[in-house]
Amino acid sequence: MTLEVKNLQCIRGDRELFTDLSFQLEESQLMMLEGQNGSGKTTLLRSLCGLYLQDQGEILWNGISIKKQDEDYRRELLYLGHLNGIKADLTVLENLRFNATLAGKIPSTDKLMQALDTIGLYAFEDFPTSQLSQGQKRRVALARLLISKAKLWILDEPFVALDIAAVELLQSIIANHVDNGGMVILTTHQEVPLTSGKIKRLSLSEEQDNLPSSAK
Amino acid sequence: MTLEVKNLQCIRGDRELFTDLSFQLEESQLMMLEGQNGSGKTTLLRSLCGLYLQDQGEILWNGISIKKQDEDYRRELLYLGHLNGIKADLTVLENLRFNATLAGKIPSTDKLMQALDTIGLYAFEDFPTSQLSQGQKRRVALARLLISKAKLWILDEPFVALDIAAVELLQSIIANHVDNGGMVILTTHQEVPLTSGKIKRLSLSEEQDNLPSSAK
Amino acid sequence: MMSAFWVLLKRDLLLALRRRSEIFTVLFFFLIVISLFPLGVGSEDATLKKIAPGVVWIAALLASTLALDRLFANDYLDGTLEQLTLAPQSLSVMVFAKMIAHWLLTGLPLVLIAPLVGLFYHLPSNTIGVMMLVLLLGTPVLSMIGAIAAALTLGLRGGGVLVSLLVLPLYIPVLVYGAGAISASMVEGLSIQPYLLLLSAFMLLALIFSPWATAAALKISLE
Amino acid sequence: MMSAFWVLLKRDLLLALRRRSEIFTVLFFFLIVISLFPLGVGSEDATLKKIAPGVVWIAALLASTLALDRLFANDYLDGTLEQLTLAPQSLSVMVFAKMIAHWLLTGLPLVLIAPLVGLFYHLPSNTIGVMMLVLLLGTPVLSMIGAIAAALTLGLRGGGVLVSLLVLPLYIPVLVYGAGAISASMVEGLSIQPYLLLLSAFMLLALIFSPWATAAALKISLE
Amino acid sequence: MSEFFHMGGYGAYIWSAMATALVLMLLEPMMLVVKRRAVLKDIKRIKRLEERQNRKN
Amino acid sequence: MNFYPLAGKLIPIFWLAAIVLTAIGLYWGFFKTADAMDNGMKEYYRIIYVHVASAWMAMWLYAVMVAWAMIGLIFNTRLSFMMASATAITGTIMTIIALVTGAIWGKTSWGTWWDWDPKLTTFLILLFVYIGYIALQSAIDDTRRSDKASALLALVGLAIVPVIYYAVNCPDPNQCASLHQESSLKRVESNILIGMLVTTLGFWMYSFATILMRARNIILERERNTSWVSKLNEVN
Ligand code: HEM
Ligand SMILES: Nc1ncnc2c1ncn2[C@@H]1O[C@H](COP(=O)(O)OP(=O)(O)OP(=O)(O)O)[C@@H](O)[C@H]1O
Ligand SMILES: Nc1ncnc2c1ncn2[C@@H]1O[C@H](COP(=O)(O)OP(=O)(O)OP(=O)(O)O)[C@@H](O)[C@H]1O
Ligand SMILES: [Mg+2]
Ligand SMILES: [Mg+2]
Repeated sequence: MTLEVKNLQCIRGDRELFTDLSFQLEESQLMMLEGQNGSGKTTLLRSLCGLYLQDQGEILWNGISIKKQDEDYRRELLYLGHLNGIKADLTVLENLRFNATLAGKIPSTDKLMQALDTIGLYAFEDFPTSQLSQGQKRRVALARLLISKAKLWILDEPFVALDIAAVELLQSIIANHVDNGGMVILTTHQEVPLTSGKIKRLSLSEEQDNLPSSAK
Repeated sequence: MTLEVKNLQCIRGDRELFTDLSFQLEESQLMMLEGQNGSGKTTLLRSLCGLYLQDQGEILWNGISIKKQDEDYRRELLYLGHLNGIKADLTVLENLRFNATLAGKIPSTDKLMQALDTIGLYAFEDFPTSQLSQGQKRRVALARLLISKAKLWILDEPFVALDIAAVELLQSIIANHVDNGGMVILTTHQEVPLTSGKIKRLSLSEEQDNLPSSAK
Repeated sequence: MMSAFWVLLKRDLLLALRRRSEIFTVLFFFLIVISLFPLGVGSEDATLKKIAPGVVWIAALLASTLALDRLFANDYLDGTLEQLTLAPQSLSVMVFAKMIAHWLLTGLPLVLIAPLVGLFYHLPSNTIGVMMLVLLLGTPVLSMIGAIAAALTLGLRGGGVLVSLLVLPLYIPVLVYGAGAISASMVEGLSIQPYLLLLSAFMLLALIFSPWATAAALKISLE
Repeated sequence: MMSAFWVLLKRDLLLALRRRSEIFTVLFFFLIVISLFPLGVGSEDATLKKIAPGVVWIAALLASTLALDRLFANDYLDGTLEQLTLAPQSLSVMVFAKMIAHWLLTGLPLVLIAPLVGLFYHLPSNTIGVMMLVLLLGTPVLSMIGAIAAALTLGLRGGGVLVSLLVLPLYIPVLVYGAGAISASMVEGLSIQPYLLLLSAFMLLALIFSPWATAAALKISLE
Repeated sequence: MSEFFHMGGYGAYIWSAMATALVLMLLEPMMLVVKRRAVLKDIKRIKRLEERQNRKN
Repeated sequence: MNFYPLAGKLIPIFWLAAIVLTAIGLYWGFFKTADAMDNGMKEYYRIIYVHVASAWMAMWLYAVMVAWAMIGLIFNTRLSFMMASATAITGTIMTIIALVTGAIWGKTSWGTWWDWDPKLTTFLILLFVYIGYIALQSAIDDTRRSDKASALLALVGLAIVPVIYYAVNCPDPNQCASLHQESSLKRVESNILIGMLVTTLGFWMYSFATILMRARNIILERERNTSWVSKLNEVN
């Protein structure tokens, strides 16, 4: 399985975020996306998910454009953005079960509880997520990683709001996924040593300065 | 000027987050609040602002309880929480001007533009904040620090979503404030070297385990 | 595919009915709206009978509109909507589940409480039956049209005007024929069948087009 | 202190203008409610005149309720509300600014559109004048009472319906005397002065109490 | 006797009014007792948990 | 917390009083009174015993609820908030009984279940106000917030409910000067009056009993983690 990006271009408003961006990602590879605030990392990641339509270029999954096979592609995809994607009024367990079912599998409660335990939410399963702290909310969102069967993980600043122990845990989860043949694309502004697999780095900010074009 | 906390206790739901918490903060002091996710850092900071009423204990500003002098205290206070407190439909400049006016001073546009420039939003002043990236939004919120006259800054994970350059910039802003006789209380899960003033550390998580009491 | 439909329907109902008391909240809300009119308009028997059709439909419109926010806005703000569009399921099916949940929570209670309206407004019993029937046919259309509007206005600036200008008038035919049928049922010798046929036609049209249109609108809004 | 008042008022108006769809939704809702009744009731002159006062007021009540959600909910979600409570200004003053903005955006348009109602319902011109006057006196009370309920229900699920449940019964006095004044103006020889006096008294009471009560409610809700 | 229940033709109304009151006023305390039992059960559960915890420590 | 055991001792006493008084009142009402009233009402007037008793209780309990809420807000005592919410539900049930028995009465004497007359309308609105209070309270998880928020709502109700009452009873202020509601109690025969008053007293006792029971439940639920609760006899 491969993700291939060819000559991608994204324009937001009157700013060209990136042009002619091409790369390829294979199994057991991890790609770190780098760039300063506003350089277009989130935009790129959302384009890769098909949430944002690029202005030019192509995104291919196993050689076929993701536009032409969206359900097949989406089955292999797990995206975690700046927003946690959890409902404040549902309990931790309900949220996780809903997210898992949506992704296509109907997991047993045992498995879900185990995932919550691993992610550090033991005994919180019946709390409405509105009553959790910022970092605990993020953990609920991250628990999806533990029960997901998706090949390609796209993670937008996953370490935000996590405490040190949780950052380490998440790193090992990611490393594990890569070791098992998964693919990960992630961004982070924090220094985290990700030691596994073949790390690729892609930097967005060098390509151009950070001003809206009207100011150039 | 001093902030004094005496025997503070906070209970959320049926969990005791902290009891008998006491400390004192003087001018030119910076306090780092530490603790794992869900240990009650945000709750403590909100209590210090008067946004959450503690169950027991007292918070004194210059020796007087903050409940008895709220406008005087609030004039000296700047709080930045997990939420940015900016309106998505207003432009960057409008947001900053509104926030500054609310804090009691009506700043000149020049001064505002200069603050935006410093914080790395040069030429973005007419963008609606909904069109900014995550980190840029955070910068809009942080720009308040540059025009504030408040003595006491209470910052809840201010480094989140910022890129490396911005983290450094923010550190120098904080250091500057402390050097000029200001007081800062902040939390962060990221390792940042804050070298100025006399750094105090307060740790919340040791005091007790992290489970809801129904599971104890 | 069906599992996503059911799980989403269940989730939306669960969210709304987190506590049992919320079902009662909706029912009492209707009761209040219904009892405001006699206070404002006066309580003569003839007047009450005349305004009854309008009143129930306004209650329906209001309930449907009040809850539109819940349909997508919350999901948009907390990021669940983007997760929905990324799920390996057809978005129209999921949207349809959300519409049904919306109707179950805002339309159905009104159908159920219609007999009480009859009591309060001294309506004959066959009119009460007709009222329940047209509400059953018409309120789903309100939910479905509302969903299109809600999806289009999601996170939109300024442009929303045009949308509400386009979509809100679409409510009017439903309201007119819905209220018309109830009025007709109180007049000796008038057939209500044409009204019912029209309402069914609206429902059919809405069923065919709205899930698709709403899904398209959502994709546009999310970009 | 005044600067906070003005800057907040200006901001809320600016925000609404950026998102014009919201103003239009309220106006449209009002118009649909108004035009639904003649359709159901038939267009006899006498009936129309009879129900006009009640219908206008109920439409105003419901329209005002519809927009209550927006009063604080958005500010709550993006954190600006907590910044407001932390500003070194009196919260009641700021809350008052928000109430005024709410009225300018939901009450005033209704006052301005009242002549259209007169047209639809064949009202005499002096009645239209009275209608505008009582709407001018009464709708601010709606905004002010509504603000208390909106503050109390901040961030609760079931938002819109719950607020209406709390607030609609409290609107009844305004409804009764507002509609009463319009009806009285159509009867030869009846004075509408007592109605106006009562409505003014309500307004005065609301002016005194509601900013304070709303500020208290906000503080309770934000904890 | 049956005349008493007949109440001059109004029996159905009178007794249904009485029955409404009676039923509601019996239902309320019954639900309160049920609720009380549930709460007590929960308290006992918490206590059991605590005791086990104490024994472990 | 010595309220809890005290209430526990009082509840049986109130229950006994409630049953005895209501039974006496109804016995008197059914067996010691004529089959028709002076004003032509037939046997169906006997609904009055439960109808009036519950109607009065509904109004009284509203006042009690507001009083507790106010005490709670002023002195910040948690027990008062609990008493306020305990009172609200019994008040609601009384309101429902009054409405239903009233509707039945209306069917017998006016031939219609419901009419928009001021007294009935006032009661319907009272029901809405009760429901609003309960709905707000049950919509908030945090007990601290729900106590205070619903108390504030009750306070707002205290200011507005009298105005609503006035507006509903006198929709035309031009004629309000002549508004003078004569209590029909004066026209009622004294035997009926005795039955009514004793039943009402029974209902008062019933209300005390249920309110105390509910208050005890609320206390237990909120304090279930405290040591005094785990030392109670009930749980050992
Ligand atoms: C459908 C509802 C109701 C009907 C049909 C109804 C009917 C009646 C009738 C016919 C009487 C006999 C006394 C008289 O003629 O004045 C009566 C008495 C009374 N009703 Fe109702 N009623 C209803 C609801 C209520 C409600 C909601 C209240 C609440 C205040 C209420 C309060 C009273 C009281 C206090 C009396 C005792 C006589 C007095 O003091 O005026 N009723 N009712
Ligand atoms: N609204 C609420 N109701 C009840 N409990 C809450 C509420 N908000 C937070 N809590 C609880 O209080 C505890 C402390 O939360 P707080 O937000 O203060 O943690 P924190 O130290 O800031 O954590 P983080 O590092 O994740 O931001 C959490 O365990 C949470 O479960
Ligand atoms: N909805 C939008 N409309 C127009 N422009 C937008 C929109 N969202 C983002 N942009 C612009 O696109 C640029 C890139 O944004 P993006 O969110 O991709 O940055 P990022 O690299 O993820 O930054 P960060 O590190 O702060 O998250 C920003 O400069 C922003 O101004
Ligand atoms: Mg980003
Ligand atoms: Mg925190």
